[in-house]
Amino acid sequence: MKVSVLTFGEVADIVNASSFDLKDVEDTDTLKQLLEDKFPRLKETRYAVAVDKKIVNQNVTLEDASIVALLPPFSGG
Amino acid sequence: MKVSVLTFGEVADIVNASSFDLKDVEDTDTLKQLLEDKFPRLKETRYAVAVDKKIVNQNVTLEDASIVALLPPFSGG
Amino acid sequence: MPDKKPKDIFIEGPVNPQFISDSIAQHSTKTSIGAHSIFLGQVRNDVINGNEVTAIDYTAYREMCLEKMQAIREEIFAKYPLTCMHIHHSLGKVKAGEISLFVFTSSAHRKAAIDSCEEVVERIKAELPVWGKEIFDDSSYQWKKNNIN
Amino acid sequence: MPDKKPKDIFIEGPVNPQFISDSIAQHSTKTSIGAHSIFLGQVRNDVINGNEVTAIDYTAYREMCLEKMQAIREEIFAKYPLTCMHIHHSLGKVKAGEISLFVFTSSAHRKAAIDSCEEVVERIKAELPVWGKEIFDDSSYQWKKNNIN
Repeated sequence: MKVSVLTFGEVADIVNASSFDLKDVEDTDTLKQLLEDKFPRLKETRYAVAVDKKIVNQNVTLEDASIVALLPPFSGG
Repeated sequence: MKVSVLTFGEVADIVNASSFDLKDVEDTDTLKQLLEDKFPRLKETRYAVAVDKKIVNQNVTLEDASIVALLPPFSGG
Repeated sequence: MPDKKPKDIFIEGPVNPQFISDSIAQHSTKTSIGAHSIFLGQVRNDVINGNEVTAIDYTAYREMCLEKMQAIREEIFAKYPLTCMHIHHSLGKVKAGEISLFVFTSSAHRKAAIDSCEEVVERIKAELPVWGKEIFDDSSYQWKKNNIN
Repeated sequence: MPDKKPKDIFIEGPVNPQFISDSIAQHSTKTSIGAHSIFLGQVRNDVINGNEVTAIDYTAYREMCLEKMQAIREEIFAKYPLTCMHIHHSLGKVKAGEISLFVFTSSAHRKAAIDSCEEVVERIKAELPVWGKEIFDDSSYQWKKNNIN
């Protein structure tokens, strides 16, 4: 089981990549924990999580080929 | 003593002139009465009166060279 | 009485889209601007009693308009933190589909530009002595009535 | 899921004023339109800690933006009697003084055009996953923060 991770803005700067794959990550909380352990600056950064283009506000179980996006505050316009 | 009268829109249609002078008209009420007697359709028409470019809501005494404008409802834009 | 001669707002005939883009482009040197709000009034081909409006012929009490517009301009600048404001209104014939009113406000942040633009449009419609004669396809006409909110 | 592919809103680089006037001119055949409302976002050269913003470099989560924009479009058309609505947002570098957002709504009467334009601007700023990187004159940068009302 493999998920794709997309990052943007400041989050992409911190993890130093705009997309990568992760194997065997059960849910979004696990994914966040994993990345925050590896990139401690993420803990101090505000970001939302979208799964398959929908923002999720609670822990969500991931499936094979899920696309998880980490979205810092928007600043378009 | 002479005043200038300016008319616009429907009022100009009714009096069939866009500007003319009137002699010895004491105040705006007299002026309106004079014109409404001559052009009865004016009585059924809504219009405001401006003296020297300011809308007046009461009877105003006219002076020599006063400019009186008869203004139907605005429809610019 | 203001010392300064009031700015003219009237143009003969329709507002050309090219004039609008030139006006926008002239603001690229004003780099403190973050937001522009533009309102355009376009002549509709309303059908009234079976007759179609083909054009509106605008007349104005020019001197009173310019004095009133100058007062509105001063009140709007006192109320909103604007960088600039431009107003152009047609006189004479404007055909259906053509533009007769162009209101353009600019500010650092969007709220002032948006709110002032709307307020200026409402005030122009309610307070400027301008009249539109709706000309029908059979050459008859009627005097337009504004829908004042 | 809508059957129709969502309309693209993104353009590479700034919105050209000529593009805006072409877009306005294309509406002259839609003679049921009486009012256009346009919002333009322009890049400001803010000074932050002594450094001047020379440009904003925009990136977006494109697929999510287009899906979200399609939903906003449907909600706005359900709420307001609009004739049309056009949205264009820049991606990549837009220099100070250049335009990065163009929102354009049209309707028979002014209220729908004005209110929907403002609502769409607010929703774009709050809901579209787009990020602006403010680039300073010394080549350093910071991620822009929107002022959401």
